[in-house]
Amino acid sequence: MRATQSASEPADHGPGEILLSARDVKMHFPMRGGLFRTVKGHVKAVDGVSLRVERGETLAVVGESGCGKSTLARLLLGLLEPSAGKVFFMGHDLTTQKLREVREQRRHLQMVFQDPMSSLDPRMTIKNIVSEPLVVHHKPGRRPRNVAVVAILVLLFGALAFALSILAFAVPKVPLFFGFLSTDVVFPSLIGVAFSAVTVVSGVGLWREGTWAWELATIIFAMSLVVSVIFFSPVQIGVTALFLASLVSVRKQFVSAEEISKRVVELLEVVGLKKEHLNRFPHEFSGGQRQRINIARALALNPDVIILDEPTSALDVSVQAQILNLLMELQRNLGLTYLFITHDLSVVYHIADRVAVMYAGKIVELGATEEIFRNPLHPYTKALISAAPVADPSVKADRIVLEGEVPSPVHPPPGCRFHPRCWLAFEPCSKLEPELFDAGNGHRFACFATARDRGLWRQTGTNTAIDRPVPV
Amino acid sequence: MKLWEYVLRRLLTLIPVLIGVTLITFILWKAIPVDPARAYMGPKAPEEDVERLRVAWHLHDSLWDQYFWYMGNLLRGDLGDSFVNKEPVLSNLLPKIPATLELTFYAMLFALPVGVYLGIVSAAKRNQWIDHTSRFIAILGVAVPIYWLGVMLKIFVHEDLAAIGLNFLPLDGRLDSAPPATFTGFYTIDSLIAGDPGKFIEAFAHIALPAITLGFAQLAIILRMTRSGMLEVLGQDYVRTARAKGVAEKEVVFHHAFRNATNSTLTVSGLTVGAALAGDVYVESIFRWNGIGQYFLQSAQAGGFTDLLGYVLIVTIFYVVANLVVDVLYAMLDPQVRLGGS
Amino acid sequence: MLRIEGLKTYFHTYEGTVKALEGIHLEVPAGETVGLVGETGCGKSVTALSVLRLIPSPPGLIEGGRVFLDEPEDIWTLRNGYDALASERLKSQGWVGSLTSARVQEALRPEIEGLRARLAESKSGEEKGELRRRLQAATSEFDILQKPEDQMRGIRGDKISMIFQEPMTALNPVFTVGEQIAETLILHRKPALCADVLKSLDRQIQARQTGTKARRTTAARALDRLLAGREPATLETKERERYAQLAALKPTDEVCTNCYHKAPRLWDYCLACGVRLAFDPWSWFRGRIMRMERSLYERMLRDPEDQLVDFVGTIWFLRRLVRKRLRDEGIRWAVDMLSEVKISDPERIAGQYPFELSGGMRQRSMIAMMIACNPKLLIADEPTTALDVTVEAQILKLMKELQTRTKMAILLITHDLGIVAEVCDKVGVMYAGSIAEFGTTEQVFHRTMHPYTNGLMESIPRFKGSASEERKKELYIIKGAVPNLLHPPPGCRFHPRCPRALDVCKEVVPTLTQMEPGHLVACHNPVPRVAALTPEVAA
Amino acid sequence: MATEIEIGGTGIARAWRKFLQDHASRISDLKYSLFLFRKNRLAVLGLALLLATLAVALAASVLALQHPFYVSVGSDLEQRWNTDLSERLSPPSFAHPFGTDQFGVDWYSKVIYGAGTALQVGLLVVIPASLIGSLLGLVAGFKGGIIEEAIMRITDVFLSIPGLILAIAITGVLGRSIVHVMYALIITWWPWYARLVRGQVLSVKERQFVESAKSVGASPSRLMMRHILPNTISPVVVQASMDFGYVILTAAGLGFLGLGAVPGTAEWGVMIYEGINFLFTAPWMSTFPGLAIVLAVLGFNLFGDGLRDILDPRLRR
Repeated sequence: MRATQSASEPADHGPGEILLSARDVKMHFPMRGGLFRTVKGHVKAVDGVSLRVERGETLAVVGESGCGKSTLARLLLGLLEPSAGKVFFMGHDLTTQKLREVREQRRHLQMVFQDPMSSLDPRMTIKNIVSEPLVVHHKPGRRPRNVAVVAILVLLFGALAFALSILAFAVPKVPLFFGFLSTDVVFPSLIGVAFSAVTVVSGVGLWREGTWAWELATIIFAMSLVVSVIFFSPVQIGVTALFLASLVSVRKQFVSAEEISKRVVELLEVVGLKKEHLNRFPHEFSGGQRQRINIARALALNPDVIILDEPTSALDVSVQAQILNLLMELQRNLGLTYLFITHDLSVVYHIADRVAVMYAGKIVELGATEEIFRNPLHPYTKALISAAPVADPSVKADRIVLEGEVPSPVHPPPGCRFHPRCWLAFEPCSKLEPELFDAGNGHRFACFATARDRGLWRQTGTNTAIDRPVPV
Repeated sequence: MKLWEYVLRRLLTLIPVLIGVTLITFILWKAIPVDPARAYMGPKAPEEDVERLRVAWHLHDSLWDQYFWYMGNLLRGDLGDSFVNKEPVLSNLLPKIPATLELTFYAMLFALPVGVYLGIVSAAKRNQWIDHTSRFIAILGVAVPIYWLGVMLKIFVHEDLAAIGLNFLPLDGRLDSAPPATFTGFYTIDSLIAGDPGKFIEAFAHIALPAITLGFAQLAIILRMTRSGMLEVLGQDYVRTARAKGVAEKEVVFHHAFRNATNSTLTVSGLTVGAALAGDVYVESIFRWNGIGQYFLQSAQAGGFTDLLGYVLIVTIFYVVANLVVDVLYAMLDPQVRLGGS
Repeated sequence: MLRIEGLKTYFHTYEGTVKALEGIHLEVPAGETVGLVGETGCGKSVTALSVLRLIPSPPGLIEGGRVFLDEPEDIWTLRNGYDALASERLKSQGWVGSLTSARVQEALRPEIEGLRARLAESKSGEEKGELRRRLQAATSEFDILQKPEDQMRGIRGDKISMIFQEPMTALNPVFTVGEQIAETLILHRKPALCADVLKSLDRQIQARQTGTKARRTTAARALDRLLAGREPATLETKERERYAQLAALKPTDEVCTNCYHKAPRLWDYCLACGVRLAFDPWSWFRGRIMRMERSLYERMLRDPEDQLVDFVGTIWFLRRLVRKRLRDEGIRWAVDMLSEVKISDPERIAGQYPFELSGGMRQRSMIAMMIACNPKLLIADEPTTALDVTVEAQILKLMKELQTRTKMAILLITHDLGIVAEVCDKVGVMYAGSIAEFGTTEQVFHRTMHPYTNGLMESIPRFKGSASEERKKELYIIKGAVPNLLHPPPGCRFHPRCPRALDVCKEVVPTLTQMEPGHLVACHNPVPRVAALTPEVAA
Repeated sequence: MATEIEIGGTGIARAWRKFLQDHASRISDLKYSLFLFRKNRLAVLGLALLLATLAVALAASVLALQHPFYVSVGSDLEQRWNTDLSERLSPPSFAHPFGTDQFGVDWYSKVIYGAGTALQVGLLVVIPASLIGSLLGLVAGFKGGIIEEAIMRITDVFLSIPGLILAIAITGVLGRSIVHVMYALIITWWPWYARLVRGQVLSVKERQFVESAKSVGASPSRLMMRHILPNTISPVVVQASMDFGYVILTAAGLGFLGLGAVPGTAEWGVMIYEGINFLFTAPWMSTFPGLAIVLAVLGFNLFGDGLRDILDPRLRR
């Protein structure tokens, strides 16, 4: 196994290797308002979350809208910089390292987004979309020599053209060729400046091996070849032809090589799509098929952990079943680890090994799925489970219907955030923030009332200081 | 509480913009190809008088000092002397402002109600004749240049009406007879105050043609924007809810939908003020209407640099203030902004 | 209460005609909740919009079928007879497809003339009643699809009302919640509102006679004046009683100086002592205005479509005379409606704009708006899909309570089978524009007979009732995808995806046949869950 | 690879067929766009008018009856037409379809050559203005922070002066010549593009496929070039094609005010101006150049509208 377990994390259960973990992560978005854009307050989207994901398991994060589960996903993925706390992936701390470093680490951690409609670029074919991760992480060691040479050549040509057109501004007025307009050479030189600026940009791009740069450079030199043929200046024709030849010679380096498109076809077959879908555009696919393309893209760099942000909530029941089956099958064959974010309890029960219930930016209950569904300890989890409608009329559950709405993340209620809506709330709940009490074999919950009933927490005289849990 | 904060922030962003405008006029002042002092004094004037003028205008100081001197004058309201008649530019402009305002007012009076009404009805009654005609007017309004429209109106109105003997519609100037006692500077209103209906009819006849010419371009813009605003609103869910409540179609369109579309209509009427100021130059030169537009044109043709730049400043301030007023109205009408939306 | 027969709606677009609804049969009895379930694109929302005739007319068109609203039982039985006769005649003329009122009336023209003639000469009241009932049955009087637009407008919001899915955009952002609810009331309950307005006007005019004047002061200032520095204990009995009243109020509340009771915010006279509160010199002039208003409201009460009132309403500044008091009264009723849907502090909410409320609160005010005239039928198009689970439970509980109290029928449209199981009494499963299966929740969930419903039931991950070893297993999948309604597959539209498809399924469109009392299935080869009874063809 | 064997045939044919297969969906996309365009009758009319103006401008020497010659005055070249006083102010006839002016110059040929001038002005204003504006808008939208604030403030300043007033001021200061008109129009037109592109970049940056590309590890420059740029081009193209018409209209306007070309040149604005003092005796002098402007501007405008409907992904489905 590549990563050793960093000593600082207490491994409190199971020998399973910790792949992804967060320690007391906080994310407070500054809210700017008022006259001078002063910071008025903070949206405490995620407020102190500790989480561990082991290899091969599916951890589900459940919560209602506004509880911060999507923000947590982006934090774990390293897309967002946490305000406090640390995120470890395979032992490496994602928060402190440089962006380039982190991007290298992150290839084994991918994400599937919620809305299949807007998570695919409408202007790109499926082949480019799925192959993008491969192309981006395609850097073999050193930059090959011929690419470097071509890049420098293009750069020089661009700089030369730029200098020439700046000079041209000073040239006195000369009658313009195609009309009676006697105009100074402002306009051709203006266009010349723009042309050379774009060439310089593509030169730099080539140096940094951006495939877009290669395409841009080819387009520019093709255009200039056409222009030079029209105005028949042999010198210009020769130069552009030379450049085009050198660019084509470097083609292998940039344009998706043979094995990349082979890999893409492979990936499409794995997620159940066919080869002829390769060159289609996203708007020609149904919601379910698009989500399969998302999954194919996530599998491109054969990651170890995939974070799924509500992958099936935008889909119909029958399509949702297909995607869930696909995910379970992939987990079995490729040994993937999932962090599954959703608000639908029946999906959680069906697919998750462990469940973390989130409320207003904090984890209120954590444990094995069976344990949580059979014997929920936190009142919010109880309410959530009882409120969720079940597709079986004979099961007449006695519904616990909560009053009020999810609290605002800007001014969360003091102490335990659920106390305004909780029917078990008693005196310390509105003063102290409960920590995650351990109820045995990994089942943890953050509620004073339940802890008190199970003898894990005694109310001291002063009611303010929290007494260490009495060893059971 | 939220409203005045919104207004204050809008005012604050205005200051850098105005300073920027003065920068542009200053750059234009420096970009004059000929030597301004010589142009002002005329070719025959002796060299030392011209030199004294150059010193008076701080032409030899560093750029920064010139700019601060220029700003100093501006803040004191002195836009410099006009190259044409050597009097302060401001004193040339002020008496002419009411003429242009009157013209713009009547143009707006013609364009706004017609544009808004056609916009609403054509959005409500899609693909019926009213929709096609208003779309045709909108396209014509954009494609037909104001100056050409003015000329054509002059030709046809004069030609046809003369044919049927109705050519009483005057084609030039604001008034043939002596202007009434100036109280507001608006001939139409002054004549009413002076209680002289004959004069009012004459003044109104004079202003009819120019106002329609100027108004037509604005009408097209307002119609197009109201129509697109209405179409967007009519697609919203709450319009369907209103219908589900049993509200009559006319009530849904005019009460529910238009109330939301007023926001986009307001912002566009701010825009049309700009179009009016611009169109005004054409209309005044065609109908020989001596407002500030014609003054600006003559100074541009005759090379009156200071009055040229002075006019730009005044018009920009007027345009910016108009847009600010429109924004504040927009904020007041839209409860989301008034009561503290983000 | 609501009976849909053979409803057919097509959308004529550039690419061709989308056959959205292909003959819908549905019954929603009073006091019951009927669920309409189906995946995206099966046409469940189109059904709701067709019933209310809110389909946008350029692309969409209701081709056929009838929708009966509030049709008494005896008329229904009579109509069955006539319908059979009419469809037989139409078949003889080679017409196939669902009956529409126009075609029925045409086919039964001789009978209808005969009835009208006999009705004209008949004398005795009882015989007249019988003939009139037979006439209503023949001309399918209660079919709302044939009603002219203004009559239909009278029904929308009054007899049938509808709530929508997106609470965020379903309320008009520029009007307060109170105004929007008041609008429904003004539209449909104008006479009752006018009566109230007249009552309050009379009280005000009568209060003017008494001439006693009083002013509004805040409770705090009244308290200071009452105590005038003395100790509360030392007050006489009468003053102590007043002191108790004042102390109970919030310091900022307004009080009527005459009787020290809380002065109402919206009315300009004190409820308790009827004394006019606002003191202004124009009192004579206001008196005249009030009398004029009173006469206007009088006319409005007698005839809501009164010409004079409409004319006054059109003049811009006079409009206040006819509208303002009505709107205030409407808002007062709206506040009562808001409290009925269990919104705390309804008076404040009535004055707020939709964007200031949370999702759940908005959906409640939407419900308040739509049940203001206690409709006979409430159509709910995915009311809780955009809400969180806990808030969803609150809304569903509220709808259940409202139904038990007002006996209204609810047509609940959703894609979530869980909600249907919890809330609905009967269920209709829709697929590609037609009803696949209809029955009580018990029958459809436990004795599922249509292959599509069966497939749906098995492809849902469950947790409450199911045993633990079910977890992590392969879910059942209905192969293929929802058909494109531009060129739907021939015969039964599910046959390309149906594991039990037979040859007959490819040609013949299955009709709803009754497998067991109340349980209808549209399938040639249903899952054999119950001894097949004699298949009567549903009308 | 399976696809290789399937295609077979000679090298070039094989490459061509592979190219077709790779881009099959792009081609079908194109066909669908043409189908959409053909259905929009107004857009087809616009395209026809546009092509007509272009043809007239290019084939001016063939179509026109009289031809100008050029005389260099000072540093500029000026256009001269040979006059024929006997034909002075003759109404539209077979010999002179649009009549003649006070010097007897055939007005029809002048309008024909006017088309060439108008298109040149349009081309030499729209291309630089859109290039500069889009570049600045791109940088502002993508970089954000101080740079965006600075660029946007400058754009606000330019946009707070009504376009025509600024143009008149510039031409007034620099002196009358059609080249100065072009400078003035470029200066007044680039801010519109800056604001449009910046808004577009900001809205595309918020979309989820940019975030998912970032999560895959795409570098900022790749995000810019591969995802954001392709999605911002289509509104700019639509705006440019409509602005072509407005530029022609405004340039002619400046000519009409006597700030553009020298009287006597074949420029529509100046021709309308010359027609004013013979308004009632020779009305045709002002009518025909105006009509030409209307047709040209209408063409560009309708074509632009048609283009917007095709390029806007929402409207396609």
